Amino acid sequence: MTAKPKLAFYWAASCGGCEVTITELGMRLVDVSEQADIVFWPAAMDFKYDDVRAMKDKEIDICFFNGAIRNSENKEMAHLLRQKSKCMISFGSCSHLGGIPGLANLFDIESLCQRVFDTTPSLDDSRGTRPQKQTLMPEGEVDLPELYDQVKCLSDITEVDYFMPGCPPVVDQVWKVFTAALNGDLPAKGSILGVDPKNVCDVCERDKGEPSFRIKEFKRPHEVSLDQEKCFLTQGIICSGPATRAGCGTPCLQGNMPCRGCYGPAEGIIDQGAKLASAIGALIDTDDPEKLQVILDTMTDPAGTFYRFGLADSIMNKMKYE
Amino acid sequence: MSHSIMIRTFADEVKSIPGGEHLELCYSCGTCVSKCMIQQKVEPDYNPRRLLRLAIMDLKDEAFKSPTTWMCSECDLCYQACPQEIHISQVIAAVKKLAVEAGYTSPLTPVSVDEELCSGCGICVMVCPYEAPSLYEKEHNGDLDRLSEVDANKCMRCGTCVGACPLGAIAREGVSNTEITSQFGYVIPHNPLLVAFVCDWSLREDADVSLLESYPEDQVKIVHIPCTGRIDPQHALMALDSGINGVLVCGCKPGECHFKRGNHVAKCKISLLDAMLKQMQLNDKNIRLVQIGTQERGRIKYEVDDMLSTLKAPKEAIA
Amino acid sequence: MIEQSHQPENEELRIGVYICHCGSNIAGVIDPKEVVAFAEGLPDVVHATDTLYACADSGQRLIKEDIEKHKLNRIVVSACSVRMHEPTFRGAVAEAGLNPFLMEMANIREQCTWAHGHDREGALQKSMDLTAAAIAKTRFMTPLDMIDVPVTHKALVIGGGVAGISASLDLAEQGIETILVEKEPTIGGVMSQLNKTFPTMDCSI
Amino acid sequence: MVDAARQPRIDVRAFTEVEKVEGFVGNFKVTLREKAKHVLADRCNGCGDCAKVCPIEVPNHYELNLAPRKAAYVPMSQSVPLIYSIDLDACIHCYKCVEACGSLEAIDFSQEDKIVEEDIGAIVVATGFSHFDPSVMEEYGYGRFPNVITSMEMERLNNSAGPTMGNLIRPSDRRNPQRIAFINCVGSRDKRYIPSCSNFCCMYSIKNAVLLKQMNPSVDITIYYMDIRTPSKGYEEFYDRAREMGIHFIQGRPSLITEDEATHNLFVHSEDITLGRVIENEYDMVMLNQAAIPQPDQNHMSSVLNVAQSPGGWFMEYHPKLRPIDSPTDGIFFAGACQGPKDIPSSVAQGSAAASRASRILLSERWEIEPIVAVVWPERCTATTKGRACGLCVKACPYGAVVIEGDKAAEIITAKCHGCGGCVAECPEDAISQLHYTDAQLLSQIRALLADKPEEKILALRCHWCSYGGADLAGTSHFEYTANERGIKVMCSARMDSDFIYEAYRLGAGAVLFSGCHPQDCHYITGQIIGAKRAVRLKKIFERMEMTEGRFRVEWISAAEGDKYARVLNEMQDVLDKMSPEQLQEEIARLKPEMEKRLKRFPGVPGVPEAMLYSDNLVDAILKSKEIA
Repeated sequence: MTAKPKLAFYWAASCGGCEVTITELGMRLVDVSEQADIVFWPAAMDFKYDDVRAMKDKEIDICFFNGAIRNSENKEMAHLLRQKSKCMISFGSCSHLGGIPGLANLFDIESLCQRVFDTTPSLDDSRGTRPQKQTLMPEGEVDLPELYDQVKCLSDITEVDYFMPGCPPVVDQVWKVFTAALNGDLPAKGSILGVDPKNVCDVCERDKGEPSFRIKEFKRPHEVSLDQEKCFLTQGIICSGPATRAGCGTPCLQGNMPCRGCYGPAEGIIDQGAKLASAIGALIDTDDPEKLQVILDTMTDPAGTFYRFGLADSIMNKMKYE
Repeated sequence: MSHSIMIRTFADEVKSIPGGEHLELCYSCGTCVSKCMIQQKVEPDYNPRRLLRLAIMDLKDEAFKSPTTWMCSECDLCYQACPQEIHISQVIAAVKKLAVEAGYTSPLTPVSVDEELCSGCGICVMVCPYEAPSLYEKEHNGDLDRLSEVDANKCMRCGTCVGACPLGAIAREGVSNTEITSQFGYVIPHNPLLVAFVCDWSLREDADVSLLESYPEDQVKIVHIPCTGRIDPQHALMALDSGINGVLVCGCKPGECHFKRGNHVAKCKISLLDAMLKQMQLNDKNIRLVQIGTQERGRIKYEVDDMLSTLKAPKEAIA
Repeated sequence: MIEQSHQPENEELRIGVYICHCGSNIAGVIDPKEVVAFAEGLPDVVHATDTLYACADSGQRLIKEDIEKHKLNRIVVSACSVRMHEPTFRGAVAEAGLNPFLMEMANIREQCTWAHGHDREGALQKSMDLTAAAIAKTRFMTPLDMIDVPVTHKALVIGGGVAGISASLDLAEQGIETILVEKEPTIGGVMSQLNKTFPTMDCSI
Repeated sequence: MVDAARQPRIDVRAFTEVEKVEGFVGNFKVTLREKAKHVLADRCNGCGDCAKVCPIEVPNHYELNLAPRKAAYVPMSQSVPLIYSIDLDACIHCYKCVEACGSLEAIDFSQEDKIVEEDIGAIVVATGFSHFDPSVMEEYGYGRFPNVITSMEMERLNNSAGPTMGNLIRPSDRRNPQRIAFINCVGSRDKRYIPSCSNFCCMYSIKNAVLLKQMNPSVDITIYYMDIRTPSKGYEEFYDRAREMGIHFIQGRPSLITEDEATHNLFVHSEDITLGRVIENEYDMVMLNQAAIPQPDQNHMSSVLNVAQSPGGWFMEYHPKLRPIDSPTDGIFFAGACQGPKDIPSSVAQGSAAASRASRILLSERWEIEPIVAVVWPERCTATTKGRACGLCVKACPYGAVVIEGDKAAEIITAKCHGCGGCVAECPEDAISQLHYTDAQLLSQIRALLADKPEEKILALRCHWCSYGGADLAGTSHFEYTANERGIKVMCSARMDSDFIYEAYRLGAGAVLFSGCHPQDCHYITGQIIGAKRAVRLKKIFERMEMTEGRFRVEWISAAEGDKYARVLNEMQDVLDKMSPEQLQEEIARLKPEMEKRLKRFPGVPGVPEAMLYSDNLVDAILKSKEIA
């Protein structure tokens, strides 16, 4: 009997949602643990980094790495796990495209810190706190992870074998990938796993747009009573579905919320936000520059909307940081 | 009280279609012909005045076969200029409607839809100024697949749908995604300072076209597009990313778009892109949209020179 | 002061009715003979006929002869607008010795056949009704005399351009005192601003 | 010009405007405003010394602002009369002119406008025309491209008496242009601006082309045209001459002019229709042949003179073929372009024609006017019945032709009465009648018109001057409208008695139109206002009766608004079509007693009982006769 494959799970800069997805496998996790050994999973069990460091290179068969690279700890662990794993899977939107943390790249680090430590409404008053690299504890001076001025995707700093998008990746797709991985059925390296062909619109059941439909005003979902049957765009709600890869099973749409784009750009799209701007920009109804500005002003945060999950992976991001 | 008018002639038929009523007001002054750029740029036999004449003289077959019937893109520049206030494009549309009913088909090659890529998202249906695309359902592996199809008699080849299609499922010969991206950027060893996406209709004067073409390749690369509605902000970003310093999008002045609204589409897209670049604290001046009026002879050279002289790499401008 | 004149007591009304074809202008839409037949059935109409051109010499002569022949004392002409030919027909009946204000016109051209060219039946009905209304009016018409007023022998010409100067000269040369008013500081108008004028290419001033 | 000044019986009053015209044929009273020139006409000898010393220069409007003039000026050296003016808007009060004038003492800064009244027998209106401003046609760039000029600017630029002494230069660089394009029909024959043909421009541009070619045979001239219209004697031959001289003619209306920014040369884009090909030619200068338009103050003059305007704004003649010189008002005549664009020969001919029409009156001792005046039945006036005249007739009369002396019944001064009929309709006792438009006459007409299927009919009361003319124009233009209209004519909306309208509804009329002139066009000064007040009252009454909206309609339709007349009637037909026959009959029946109540006193009017009796018979005869026919 061959040894059971070894699995590792790690979370870098992320919310933990990806970890929850794995726990959502529920009883199926038992099947997993029968077929494989989970050797590292800090979110669920007590493992130390030193345990990983003690492993041989490539000892881990598959590492599921979620979260973006925000600080030196994320980066160090990414390199370490890469070294110890045969197969590295970039798991979830943050690791894949930067995700929500990636939106921090719209700002410089100082203004982010100001917001967090000085001007957040929940603060009574600012104490001018800033993250430090070293801090003095009773036990002595401790090194703290360094905050980077840029959020990166996992693939930006290390080689990644597979990508698995989603915020979080939906549980059925996770199970499919687990099964495939355990059965050794993974496709060619570099592939995107746990996804379906084409875009969200392809699987969306809603009534599509009519000829000559134009958007006169952008609205946010809470501002209107949304029609369950009609395409969100025709209701003036920005939906990222056209530029977003299918695979999620459309839980948002079924919950009567527009697609937010977490599965990343569909095949053939180079830059998700720019493509969305190209598709949705073509729907704006105006021939008057002033009116156009008024319509654009109804969109509070275009970059945050079109690049909600993909900013750190965008061309604009490259232009800014390279 | 309405009086039904007897339809005896082809001219009567045209006049009975809404928009065709004023056919016989035409006194053949030729304003429409010279206001329009189709004869000058594309088709020497294109002549709205003559089409109206063919209709008035009941020369039905010739009217149906005339390129004018099929090539009018309803930009309505001639309507604004017509001293008889004839809505010429609607008269032509009336002739075209009769031609289609009589089984004639457009000689133009429409945009094509790749069924393998199309997701049936309906964006093309919404953006087309001519209502050419529509969605239909087709059986595919036992499922009904929703797909877009294009009415060849309606498509005017502006490419607005090509620019908007998220999956690159729609192509128009000459300006498919690959045909555009192969002209500059990552694939080219030495990129120019400036890439200019130039709408073929925005430069009325031949003199201006030759002026633009006189720039050396290492300074300005011209990408010809049928309409600025075709542009894709992705391509602009790719250009900058690949080391080109500036992107100029050159289209027609508001109200003068050859394809009804492509210039507005371009304005919307570029405005959105500008807004995002600003949010990203990047210099939005390196992507510029200019909209040139029919009377603005020589402006393109001024705009290109101005841009060349002020070009800065986007990163230098980070605040 | 003018007195309200009255119809002579017990005057027998003898109305003559003329329906004009006006070539095809009227007859191209309605059949004037049908209106004639209709008019013949109305009270006090002693003579009704159609005529190709009522305003032509022959038409006027017909009316004048009929007045004599049928002893007509009211005339109705269904033809064109009063703005066109009322003076003509007033003149015609006056020449036949009838008071011109005993003639009434019905406008069945401008306000009927020309305006309802595609509704022949409607136009016919309207022609009949308009003719009947004119007949009805003549029943209560009385002879009237023109009012005589004095004349000031002085002309005013407004505008000192080429037309105004020409009018002023012609008036003055007939011995009429003429005031020529021009709002600009000089007369001459547009003409004086022109260089030579066509077709003789002579100087404009 | 000089002849006019020399002719002793012509009193030239330049710098003078007509303020008011009252009265009637043979007896007009005209108020003139002689504008202050600040120079005494009887002292100024035209020497021009004042202008020589005047330090102020302003653009000379007479030279199309291409040249300056002084604040002390005559517009041109050949001005008639040659009397200088001081332009106070420009004057800085340095009084150098006073000094220069010296002992002549012709300059008087205290001079003010003078109001003069004149008794006039007949009036010739020859107010001329103005020019279309081509700067609104952006496609030709006038006002933006310096070398695009108008035809009037061209006149001054090649005139030896003009600012360049006849040396034609182009404004951008003062060079002599070698290649010149003329564009015809700029603004004219253009539904967006002036739909009509301006009559003389074809010949006019040929004239200028010939002139320029004569001055400099090497100049290259192209005329862009749609049609060349040379209908008068000698004109076609002149056109031939121009072609032989080598002037180019291109049939094709230019759609666009562009300019080279550096050279200011112009590119004219047009189709050469004969070739069917788009052409683009370069020129040094382009002349736009502007459309002729009515004078800017034509509307004002139309109100002052009380004459109507045709579509397009020109003064409207009595009849385009038969009485082209007469205005609809007896004693007022039109000459020249104020009635429509005309060339010089036609204007001169019309001046003579107008003089001849006017002298018919002016050379007569007396003149006859129509006796359609008001007359009073003194026994019905409240002065007689109640001992005191109510005076409503006096208030209604725009001419002061109704007088009440002491306790005597109202009396009409016939010479002053214009016959609008306002007092007739306003008299609450029905004590006044109008000759030729008596209640009995109008009532019998109404009953005859509504004899057959009244519920389908639209009774249209129209005034003689405007709405009847509008209805005529609808017909002349073949604007088709419902044949259910039944028109009746009175002289003015002031005559449209409420009783006629009640009677029409009592008889079961489907709808009634109350239509007269626009207030400013009224032929009887304030007649329309009297009619309009009554119409508003009636409207309210019918509203209270809950009559279906649109069955009574009040519209002001001018003689030029044939399209409006047709539209209004068709809209009224739509109102009737929207009601079911039962609904309409029910409403007519419901309102009949209301109408009868209001018509209580009507049968007491002299003539009305007879008219009622007569028309009852007539209605029977009409129905029977229609059946047979």
